[in-house]
Amino acid sequence: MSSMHLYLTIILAPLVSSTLVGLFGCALGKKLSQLLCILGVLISTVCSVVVLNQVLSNGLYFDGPLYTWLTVGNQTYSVGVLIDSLTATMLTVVTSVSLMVHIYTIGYMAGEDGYTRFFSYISLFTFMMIMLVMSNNFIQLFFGWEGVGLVSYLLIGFYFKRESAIFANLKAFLINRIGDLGFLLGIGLVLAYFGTLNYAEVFAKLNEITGQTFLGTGWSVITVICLLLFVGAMGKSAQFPLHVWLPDSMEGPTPISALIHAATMVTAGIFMVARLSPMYDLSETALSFIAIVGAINALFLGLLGLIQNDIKRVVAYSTLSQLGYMAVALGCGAYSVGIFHLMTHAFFKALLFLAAGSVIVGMHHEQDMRKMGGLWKYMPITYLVTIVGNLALAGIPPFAGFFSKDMILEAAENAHHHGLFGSSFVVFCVYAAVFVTACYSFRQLFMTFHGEERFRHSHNDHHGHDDHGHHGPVEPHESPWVITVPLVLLAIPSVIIGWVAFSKFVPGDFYQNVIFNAEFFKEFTGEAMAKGELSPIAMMIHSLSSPPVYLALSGIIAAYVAHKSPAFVAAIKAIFKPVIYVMERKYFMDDLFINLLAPLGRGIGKVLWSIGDVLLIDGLIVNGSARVIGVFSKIFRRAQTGYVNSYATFMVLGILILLTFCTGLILH
Amino acid sequence: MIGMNHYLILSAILFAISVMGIFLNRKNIIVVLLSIELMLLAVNFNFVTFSSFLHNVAGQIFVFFTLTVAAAESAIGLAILIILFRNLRSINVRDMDQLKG
Amino acid sequence: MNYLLSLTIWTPIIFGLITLLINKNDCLARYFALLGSIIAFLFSLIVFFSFDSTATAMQFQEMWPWVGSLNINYHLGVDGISMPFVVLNNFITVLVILAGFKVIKHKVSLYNSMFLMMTGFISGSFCALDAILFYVFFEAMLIPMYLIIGVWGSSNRVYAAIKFFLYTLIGSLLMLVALIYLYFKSNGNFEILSYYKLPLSITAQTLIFIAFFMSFAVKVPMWPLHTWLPDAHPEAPTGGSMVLAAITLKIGGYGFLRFILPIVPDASRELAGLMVVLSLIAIVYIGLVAVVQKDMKKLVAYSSISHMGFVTLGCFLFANGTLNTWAVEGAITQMISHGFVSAAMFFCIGVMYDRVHSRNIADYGGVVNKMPVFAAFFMLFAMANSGLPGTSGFAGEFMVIMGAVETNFVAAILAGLTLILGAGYTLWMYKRVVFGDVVNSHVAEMDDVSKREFLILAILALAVIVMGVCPNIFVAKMHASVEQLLTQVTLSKI
Amino acid sequence: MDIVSVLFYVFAAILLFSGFRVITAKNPVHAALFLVLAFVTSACLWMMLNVEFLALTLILVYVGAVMVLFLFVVMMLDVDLESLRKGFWKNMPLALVLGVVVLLEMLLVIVKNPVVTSVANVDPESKISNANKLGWVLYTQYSYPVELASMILLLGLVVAVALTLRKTDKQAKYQNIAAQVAVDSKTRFTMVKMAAEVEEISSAENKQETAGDKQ
Repeated sequence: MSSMHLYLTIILAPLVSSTLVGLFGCALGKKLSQLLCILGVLISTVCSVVVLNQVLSNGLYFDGPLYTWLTVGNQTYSVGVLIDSLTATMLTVVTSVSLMVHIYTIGYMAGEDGYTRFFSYISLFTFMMIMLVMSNNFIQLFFGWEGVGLVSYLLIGFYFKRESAIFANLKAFLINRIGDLGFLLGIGLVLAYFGTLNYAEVFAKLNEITGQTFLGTGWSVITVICLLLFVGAMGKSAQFPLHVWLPDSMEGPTPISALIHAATMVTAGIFMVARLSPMYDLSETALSFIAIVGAINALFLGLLGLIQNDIKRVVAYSTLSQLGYMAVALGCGAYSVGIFHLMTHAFFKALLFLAAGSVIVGMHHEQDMRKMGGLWKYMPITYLVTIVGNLALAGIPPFAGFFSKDMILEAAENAHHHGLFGSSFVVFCVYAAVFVTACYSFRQLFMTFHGEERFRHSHNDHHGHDDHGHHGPVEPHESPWVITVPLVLLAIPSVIIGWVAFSKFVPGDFYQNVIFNAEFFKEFTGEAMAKGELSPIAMMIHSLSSPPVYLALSGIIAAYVAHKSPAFVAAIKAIFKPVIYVMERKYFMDDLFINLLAPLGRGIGKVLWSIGDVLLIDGLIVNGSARVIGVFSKIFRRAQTGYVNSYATFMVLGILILLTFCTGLILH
Repeated sequence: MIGMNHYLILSAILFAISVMGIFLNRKNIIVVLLSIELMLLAVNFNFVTFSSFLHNVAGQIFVFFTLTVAAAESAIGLAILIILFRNLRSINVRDMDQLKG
Repeated sequence: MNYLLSLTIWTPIIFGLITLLINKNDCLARYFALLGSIIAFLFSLIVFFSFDSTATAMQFQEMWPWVGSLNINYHLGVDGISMPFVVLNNFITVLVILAGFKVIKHKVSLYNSMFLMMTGFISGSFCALDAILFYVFFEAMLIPMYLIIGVWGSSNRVYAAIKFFLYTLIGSLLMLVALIYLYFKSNGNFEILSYYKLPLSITAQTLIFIAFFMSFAVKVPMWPLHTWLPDAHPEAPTGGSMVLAAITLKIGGYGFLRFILPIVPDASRELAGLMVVLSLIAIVYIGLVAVVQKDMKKLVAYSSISHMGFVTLGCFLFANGTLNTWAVEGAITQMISHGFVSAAMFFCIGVMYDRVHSRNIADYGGVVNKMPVFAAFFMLFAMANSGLPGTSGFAGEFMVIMGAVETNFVAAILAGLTLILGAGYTLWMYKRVVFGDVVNSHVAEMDDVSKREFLILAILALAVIVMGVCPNIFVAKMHASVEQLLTQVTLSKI
Repeated sequence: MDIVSVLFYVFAAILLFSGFRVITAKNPVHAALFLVLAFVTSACLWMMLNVEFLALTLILVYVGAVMVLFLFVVMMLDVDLESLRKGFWKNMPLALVLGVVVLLEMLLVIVKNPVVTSVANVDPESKISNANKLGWVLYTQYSYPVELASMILLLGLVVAVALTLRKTDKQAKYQNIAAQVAVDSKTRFTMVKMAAEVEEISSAENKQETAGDKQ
């Protein structure tokens, strides 16, 4: 069973290194602990690459239990491993990005305290993500799901001294928990109706359950399950109503933003939907719901990216919008395209985050773009790499982003032809979002790297909360090799991955028995394949005649114009005054949670406690009965007059009453 | 002819008088003790009446026991009375309420 | 006829009595008590490992006539439902006595002997198969607890001790009435198992149900009868809170499974709706109340009420006449896991209390800067308390929610709210206490956990993780008995 | 109306009158004496019922012992009478009502079920006297109760003495015989050295003084 040992090493390597570093971090010292963690992740990366080429070459498929977690009644529920094409891709993406981040952290977190703690957290995260990806049943998926939530809670709150950080991590955890509630109920329904939690068995029983309706409400069971599971995905992948925690999670150090909030954790929801594609295929309503939510995400949250001034928040909002794109892909039945975009996005978004990180390091932890400018002279490599990242993000042809994003546009249009409910709205949002993405990504580029060096005259006004209190004008410098090498390494796939992986993902033969694209998408790809359009070069040529590329280019030009003439920007701001205000308040979503739901919960709690517990039960019934007994005893006390004759009279009265009672009896 | 009822009525009246006695003399313990003695006499009277009319000597035996009890009770009652008087200089019931609740 | 159960019950009591005598030398008393508790724990381990999980009948049975005339006999026996609690009970006592080492200064021998005796009584009530024997142990258990809260408690301890004592006593008197009624109905025997087959009319069953309910609902504690717990916990010393939360609450849950469900199945089916509503109130209402608490121990006390709400929910999820296996096994697992988690939470609060002598959250802040190791442990237990998978807290709640989804979806949604509420109040308390900058001078002087405290925390952490990663150790042992209980509950007894 | 019923009514009247006077007498001594009268008349009535042994015991025990005790106590304690009589008539109505109620009930019972109407005198021919019958039964069937009765009497005796005896009474003259007997020679006689209190007077005065003594 050599393969089982291989899979075990993938899983256990990061866990072992994280526990070792976690427990004995200070003893091991910085050098040894970082080495240990990187070694752990390196091993699992190498193994997952081995697994990937095994899957590529001879179509490896493995589904087996490791140990029994629980036996209820006569069924056993075990922790298991499922290896197939989807797991292999996800594994390579997760482990490689995590490796890059591990190397990057050496440079980024050089001076920080809690260095070893940070490394153990990232390896623990990698372990959790691997468990999530490799699971073959719902319980283990949920274990990985919450485990990833836990580590993101730990990492966001890494600078536990900062009040905003510990607020952000609690917020992130609770909102994830709201999503997990839906997820858990979904799992419950799967167990209730399918009787098992193992993917293979669930998929086998699918056709029996399709007909059933959900206890008298008339919706089909499958739709309810898919929607509930997607609620979990909304919490984890920051879809529309539950997205508020992602921008605040930028409080954590930049490496984790790259690792967790760009490449891996947020994509867990998308992975879950792709993994359960056979189930999702059966319910049209669920798919349209996902598509609509994705579209809202893509356009409206993308718009917010335009008005951000913090370099990391711009990238955060772009993640939100790209997640919307992936959701749209899933909603239009093109699961493999969704995963394709997930992979390309993982690389270039991690690249953008790490580049932003290196800028922050270069500017001595200055995150506000208004205090940057003209940095291309000081940080050439970061500059070049950011351009590559932004071009990929905007979806300009040769780069990776173009292929996956363009396919999503095609899928959306195809869904529109197919008549998916609400697909016209989806198509509009997706196209508009292309323009918005290009616009904010290049606005960020111009504000940080071009224009006059605003950081020169920034030392007179007091800075924001920079905890290092630097002296005199900051002198930007290029980051050390430890930071720039991962950047370059990530830039390469952002360029070429589109070409290489296109043939694997789009026609879907790589995933034929794992991801079941919707029928109407399969016909579409079938025709396109027949017409020979489905090759990278063909796509490029076709794109020259289709709107998305030009939308992207116009976005770039708009950003350039806005950069060049602030007056133009001021004019637009004046016109759209109310819209800008609404966007500033993030569509009041933050307020909904912070100023409405939380105080509501606390208020109800206070009322219930003060009236319910203290006043009613404790005051009235418990102490009340004690007081009543007190009152009665006071009355009876007076009967003890102390006079002998009053006692005598009471005795005689007693005799009389007894006497009358007996005579009454006798007389009857 | 003097029937049993006559005797019973007589003892009933005696008993009633002694009950009145207890209620009347609320303050004077001695009279209360006396009316208790009277009450016991009434009871003995009943015993004797029944025993003689029903030719069953058990009633009379019981009279013995009530006698002994009455004697012991009055002895102890008076002893208590004396101590009370010695300590409180008066046997007025109103002064003896130290056991008030 | 082996004497294993009697040994498990009586060794702690005897050791307790002997510790009473060693009141001169505190150190000797402590180590002697620790020795006693370890021996008792070894016995219970023997019970655990030599327990045959396939047999449905009672194991390790012992029968001696106790009161011949009334046909009351000293009848002990253990099955899948009660055996885990005996082990949990002895395990927690070892930790509690270890926890009280440096902390308790005056009357050390009395303190330790109280705990040992209490363990004996609690194991006794779990193993008792004779109604009166159960009742005697059930009442005897109150006295040590009353003394522990009353003597070593903090400011308002007398009120809390009396309230605790009266609450449970009044409840259990009704139970005695029911037991005696059953004694006469089954013409003269106190065997609990014989009551399982005793035919009872529906009105009799309802009355017996109410009688048992009053006594066990106070113990669980269920919603309207719960106000003694948030008063008892802040006043009890650390060890007292640990035992109170970890074990005494389980007698209530155990009572439901041993007495109410099998003896009065028809009444349970009728009143199942009410019980589900009460437990849902306990989960949601108490969860919300826990959010606003200012005193840490009160908060954890309310959280344990909310967790125990799951137990009662699990016991009363009927689907067309039959109980749900997931839910019942979930209830028992929840009880065991709550034993570990709540003991750990109370110990953590105790550790902080020993250093700063204050229980309310406002006096703390930035503990992590001074006590990083402690903060890590406290994080693990806070996560277990909010039901994170991989920790024991998750297993119980997960199974009950799975059961609830199958039987009554609305109950599942409301019960599921605990995911949010549980995480809400625990982590909010954790944030205010542990994260952030050092708030005041007291927190600045806090030094990290000592070796002894580290040992206890490590053992509890191990227990929580092992039960989270592989709950099957306990769940596999209880299958047969739960199966039998379910078949027992389905058949009507009118 | 033969002689028996006449006697009965006379005695009954005296008995009731004396009973009434017992509770209404101003002076407790009068009350006691009236009670003596009541006892005597009831003894006579019992004689009519042929229960002569008990009648005599009644007189001996009650009149002889108990009433003497009462009189002794009443006369010894100088009790201020009028304070005790203050509220006498105030609660007369209540007492009357209660008395009447008790009376009615008993009469109801008696009238309701007449048991034996005629006085079956003790059949003249039975030779055994009342005392003989009593004695016969007393020490056979009822021996235990008699023991008990004696215990009660002993109790009464002990308690009365214990309550009223005051050990600390200074005036109580009593001798501690044991202490007197347990004496030995050494402790009987002790020499006590005393320093002369008067200073040395000249020898002349001594001689003149001793001469004076001799006359």
